[in-house]
Amino acid sequence: MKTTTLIAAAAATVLTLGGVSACGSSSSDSGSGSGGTVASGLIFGGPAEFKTRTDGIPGLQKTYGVKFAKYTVTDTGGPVTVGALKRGQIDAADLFTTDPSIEANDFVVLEDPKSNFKAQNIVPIINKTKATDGTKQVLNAIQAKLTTDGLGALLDKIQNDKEDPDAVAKEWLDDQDLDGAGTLAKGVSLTVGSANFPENVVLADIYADALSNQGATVTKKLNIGSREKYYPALKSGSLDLFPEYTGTILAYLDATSTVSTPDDVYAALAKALPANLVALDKADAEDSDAVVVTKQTAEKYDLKSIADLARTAK
Amino acid sequence: MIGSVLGWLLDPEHWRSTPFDTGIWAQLGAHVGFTLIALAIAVLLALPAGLVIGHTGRGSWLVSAANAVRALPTVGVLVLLVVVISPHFYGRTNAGFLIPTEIVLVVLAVPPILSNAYAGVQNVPPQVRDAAFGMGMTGPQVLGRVELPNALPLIFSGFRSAMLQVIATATIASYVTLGGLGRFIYDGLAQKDYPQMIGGAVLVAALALISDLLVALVQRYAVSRGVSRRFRTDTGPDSRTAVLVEEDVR
Amino acid sequence: MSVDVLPLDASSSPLAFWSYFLDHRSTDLGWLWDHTWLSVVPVVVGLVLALPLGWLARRHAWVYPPMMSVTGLLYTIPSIALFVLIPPLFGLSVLSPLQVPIALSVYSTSLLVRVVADGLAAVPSETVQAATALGYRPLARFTRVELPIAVPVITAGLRVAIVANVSIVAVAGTIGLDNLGRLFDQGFTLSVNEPYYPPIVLGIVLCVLLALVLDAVVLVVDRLLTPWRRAVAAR
Amino acid sequence: MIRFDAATKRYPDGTVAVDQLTLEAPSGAITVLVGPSGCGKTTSLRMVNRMIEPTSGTVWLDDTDTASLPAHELRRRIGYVIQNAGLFPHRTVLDNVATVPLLLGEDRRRARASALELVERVGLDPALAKRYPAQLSGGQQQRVGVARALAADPPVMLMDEPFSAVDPVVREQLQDEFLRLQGELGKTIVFVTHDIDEAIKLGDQVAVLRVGGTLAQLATPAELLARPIDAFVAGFVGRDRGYRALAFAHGRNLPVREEPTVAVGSSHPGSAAGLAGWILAVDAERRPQGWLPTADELDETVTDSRLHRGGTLATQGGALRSALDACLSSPSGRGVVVDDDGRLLGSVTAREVLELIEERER
Repeated sequence: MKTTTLIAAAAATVLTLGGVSACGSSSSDSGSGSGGTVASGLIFGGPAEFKTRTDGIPGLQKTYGVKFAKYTVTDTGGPVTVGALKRGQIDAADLFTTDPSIEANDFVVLEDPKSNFKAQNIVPIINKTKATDGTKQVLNAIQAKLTTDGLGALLDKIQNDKEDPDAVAKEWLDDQDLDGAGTLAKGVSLTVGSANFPENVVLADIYADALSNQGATVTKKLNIGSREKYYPALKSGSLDLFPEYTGTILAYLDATSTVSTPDDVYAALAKALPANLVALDKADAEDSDAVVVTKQTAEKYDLKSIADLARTAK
Repeated sequence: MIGSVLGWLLDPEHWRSTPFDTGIWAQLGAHVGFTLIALAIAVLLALPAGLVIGHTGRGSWLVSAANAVRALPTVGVLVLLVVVISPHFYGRTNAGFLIPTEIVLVVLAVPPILSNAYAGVQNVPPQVRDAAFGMGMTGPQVLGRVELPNALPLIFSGFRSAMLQVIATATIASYVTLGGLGRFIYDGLAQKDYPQMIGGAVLVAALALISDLLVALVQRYAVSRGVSRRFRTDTGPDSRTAVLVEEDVR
Repeated sequence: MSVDVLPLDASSSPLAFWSYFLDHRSTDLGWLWDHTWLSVVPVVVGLVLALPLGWLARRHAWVYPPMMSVTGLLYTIPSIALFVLIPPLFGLSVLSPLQVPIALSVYSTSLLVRVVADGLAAVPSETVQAATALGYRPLARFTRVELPIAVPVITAGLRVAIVANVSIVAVAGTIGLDNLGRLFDQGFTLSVNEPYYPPIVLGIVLCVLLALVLDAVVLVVDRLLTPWRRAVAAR
Repeated sequence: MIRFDAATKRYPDGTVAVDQLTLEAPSGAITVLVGPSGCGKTTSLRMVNRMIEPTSGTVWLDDTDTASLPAHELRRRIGYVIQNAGLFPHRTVLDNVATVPLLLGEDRRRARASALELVERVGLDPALAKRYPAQLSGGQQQRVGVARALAADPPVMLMDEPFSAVDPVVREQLQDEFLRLQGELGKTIVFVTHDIDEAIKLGDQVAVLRVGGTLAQLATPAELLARPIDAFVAGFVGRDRGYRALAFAHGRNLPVREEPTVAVGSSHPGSAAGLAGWILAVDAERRPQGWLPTADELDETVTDSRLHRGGTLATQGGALRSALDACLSSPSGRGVVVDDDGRLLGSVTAREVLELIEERER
C-alpha cells in the first residue's frame, strides 16, 4: 500500500508537471463552479515561512477568511515568485511593495484594509556599543530621507538597469546631499551586513558609505542569506549594523506579537530587542508583504482587496 | 535535538499530504521520481556509449570530455538553465523548473556511468576478448556475451555512484521551487523548524542508503560469481573493484 | 573604502561576463580567492586524516567494512544540510566561515579514506614483503615504500575530491557564504523580469577554470612525487 | 590441410611481421611454428583464423581461401587455444566448453552434455565442471581451454603457446596428455611456441622462423637437430643438439645384459661377488627401486632408506637418449632397462650405447 502511495506521489508530483490538483481544483480558468470562494480556486506562491508566519497564510485565513487551494513554495519575493506568477504557475503571490517587477508586469497589489500585514518600516538595527551620537546622527539623517517610492526607484535601477548596488547607493547619497565628508563617526569601526536581496543590499551600502564618509572604518558583509543566518551573527556581535524591517524582525523575535500599525510595531520592537541591540529611527519608507495577483486574475474576479478573495466565486 | 528530529519523523501528520503541506510520502515519491528519471536518461545515454567506446576503442575523448564536465558547478548550471528555460513555460506546469533540474542531474550522472562502462569493457583481459573473437563471436556477440558480463561490477559501481550523487543533488530541486526531500531542508531553514530540516537531511541519507543496498542486492544476482569471485570457499574481502568513481556535488 | 563609481554595464548578453568581471573585479577576485581556499584546505585536511584511517583499514581487515560504511554514509548527506548542521554541532556561530571547510573536510575525508585504503591495497604484496625482508619497520615501510607506490591512486582521488569541492563550495554561495557561488545568486536575483546572464556565466567560467587549475596542480605534484613513472613513460 | 601461400603481414608503420611465408601444415599432423620473439610466429598463426588479416598472399584451409568466408564463420570451424587459456571468467567450466556449439545453434542441453564428456576427456575431474575459471589452477584452466577448442569437433586447431604459462612439471603432463589426445583425434594442428624443446617434442614437423618473419627451415624434429640449415637455426636449436637428437634414435637392438638384484625387505643379499660396488634393489614385482652399495653390511635388511635413487630408467624400444642418460645417471655406470610395465629387463653400459651410435653412423 505504501509502495502504491509512493508511486502515485511520484507520478503526481513529477510527471503531471502540475503545481495543481492536490485538492482537485481543476484550474483557475474554469473557476470553481461549485460555489467555493475565489481563493479556493487559486494557487498561492511565496516563501516557505509565509506558510506558517502569523501574518502569512494563518493570518490571511483569520483576518479575511481567505483559504487558497494550494500553497507552492517559491522564493522570498524573488525571480521564482515573479516568474511563476507571470507565467501562471501560481495565481497569487507574496511579493514586497517596493518590488519594481510589480509595475513592470502590471501586477495588482490587493489592499490590506484590516492590516493583516505588520508595518514594515525600514529600521537600522545596531549594536549598542557602536551607536555613538555620531553614528546615530548619520544614520538617522538617512532614515529621514528614505521613502517607499524612493526605495522603489533605487531598486529599479539595480533590478532592471543592472546598476551596481554600491554605485546606486552613492548616487542616492549624492542626490540627497548626504555624501559630505566629515568626522562624525571617526574612530568607530563596524561591520555592516545585509540579507541577499537587492533592496537590503543597497540600504546596507547606503549606511556603510555614509558612515565611511564620516570617518568610520567599515567592513561590508553583504548578501548574507536569510535572517536565520544573519540574526545570530548580529546578536553575537560579529555584525554591528543591519538594515531591518520593523514587522519581520519583530515577528522573528516575538512570534506571538499581534500589533500591526507602524508605531505599535516600532514600540513593540524596541521592547523585543535584546539588550545589546538597538533600533534607530524608523523611516517612512516601508517594504511590506503584499498579496499580489496578475491583472487578468484581478479583472476576472474583480479583485481589489484581499477580502475579495473570500467572496463566493461566480 | 535528536529527540525532536525523531519526533518530527515519527509524527504521522508529517507523512500525509494536505493542500498546504506536501507530506513525506509525496516528497519521497517526488524525490525518487526525479532520481529515476535522471538515472534512466543517463543510463540510456551513457551505458551504450561507454560500452561501444570501450569495445571499439574509438571515441575515448568523449569519456574525457564527460569527466571534464564534472568541473561544472552544479548550482551555476541549474541557475543558468532555469533562467534560460523557465520563461518558455506558461500555465500550471513546473516543466520550466523540472527540465533544468533533470538536465543538471543527468549531466551529473553521465560521467560515472560512462567512464565506468568504458573502463569495465577496457579492463576485460585481452586474452579473454581474443579468445571470444577467435572462437567466432561477432563484434556484438563479444560485447554482449563476454565484455558486458565481465564489465558489470564496474558498471554497477558507476551506477551506484551516479545514483548516490543524484539522490543527494536532487535536494537542490527545491532551490527552484520543486518538491522532493530537499523541500524539508529549505523550508525547515526558512521556517526555523530545525527538526524538519534535519529530518529532511536524515531522509535523504536514508533514501541514499536504502537505494544503494537495493542495487547492491541486484548486483549480487546480476553479476556472475566467476567475475565477482564470491565463492563459498573464498573468505577474502569483497573483490569489487572500487575504481575511482568520483562522487561529486550533491 | 575605495571610491569606485562603477561604469554602467547593462548588457545582459551571456558574453558580457568579461566586462562584468572587469566592473566588479575586486569583489569577484575576493570571491575567487575564498572559493580557492575553501576548495583546497578541506582536501589537505581530508588527506591528513585519511592517511592514518586508510592505513588502519588496510592493516586490519575487520576495520575496512565498517569504516567504508560510515564514510559512505557521511557522503550521502546533502551538502546544504551539512552546512546548516555543522555550526550547532561544533558550537560555531551560524555565520562562521569555518562551516564550509569543516563540511567539505568531512566529505574529502570520506572520499579519501577509501582511496588511501584501496591505493595501499594496490601495492604489490611482493613489494611489501621485500621491504619487510630488507628490514623496514612498519612505519618506515609505510612512509617510504607503500605510500610512494600508492601515490598515483591517491592523487587520482585527490583530483576527484578537489574538483568536487569546487562544485560543492558554490552551493554554499547560495546560502550567503562568500565565494563564487554568490555570482549565481546575484545573477538569479537579477533575472526577475528577463534573464541576466553575465554573473551566472562568469561564475561558471571561473569555477571551471579554478577546477581545471587545481586539478593541474595535483597532476604536477603527482608527477613530481613519482619520477619513476615518467622514466617508464619516456622509454 | 593449411597452406600459407606467400602470406605477408606488413603494418602501416612499415614493419613487416611475416614476410612471404609459404608453408603447408599437413592434415592430421602437428606443425609447430617456433622462433625467437618478433619472428612473426603468432602473427602467422593468427592469419589462419584471420584474427590478423594478411596484407598480401593467401592462407588456404583445404581448398578454401580463408579470405572468402566471413571471419566469424571461419573461426567457428577452427579450434583456438591461447596462452593463459583466455577462459570466460563469468561462465562455468561447462559453459566455457559449450561456447562454440551454442554459437553454432546447438541445443543447450546437448551442448552441455557433450561438454561434460570433453571435460573428462582432457583429463579433468567432472566435479570441476560447475566451477568458474578463477577457481581452477593454471594447468586445469589450460585443459579447459583445450576442451573448449575441441567442443565443436573442428578438423583444425590453432594453439598459441598454450602451455607456456604453467610450471615445468605441469607443462610436461599437459604435453603428454596433448600427444595422447592427438593420437586419438588426429587433428590438423598448428602450434606456436618459443620453446624449441617443446617444438621438438610435439611437432611432426617444425618450422623455424627468424626475426622479420621469414621461414628459416621446415623439417622434422630429427632432421632439424641433425642438419640445421644455417647458423641461425643451429644456434636456435641449441648447443647440445647432438645429444638431444638421440631422442629420435630408437634403442631396439640395445645389448641388454642380465643384472643381479636384491629384493627390498630381504635380509639375504644373494651373491654380490664381482660386482663393482653396487647392486640393484627391486621390489616384489621386479621393479627397480635403487642401488645398494656392496660395501655396506650385506647381512642387514635392505630398506628404502639405504638405497641410492639417482639413476633414471630406460625402456627397451625407447630412445637412445634415455638409454644413455640411464647409464650416465647410474652410480654403478650400468643403465637400467625396463619393459613397458616398468619391470627390470637388464642393464646396459654407456660404452655399449655409444658403440651402437657409432655403428649406426657408419
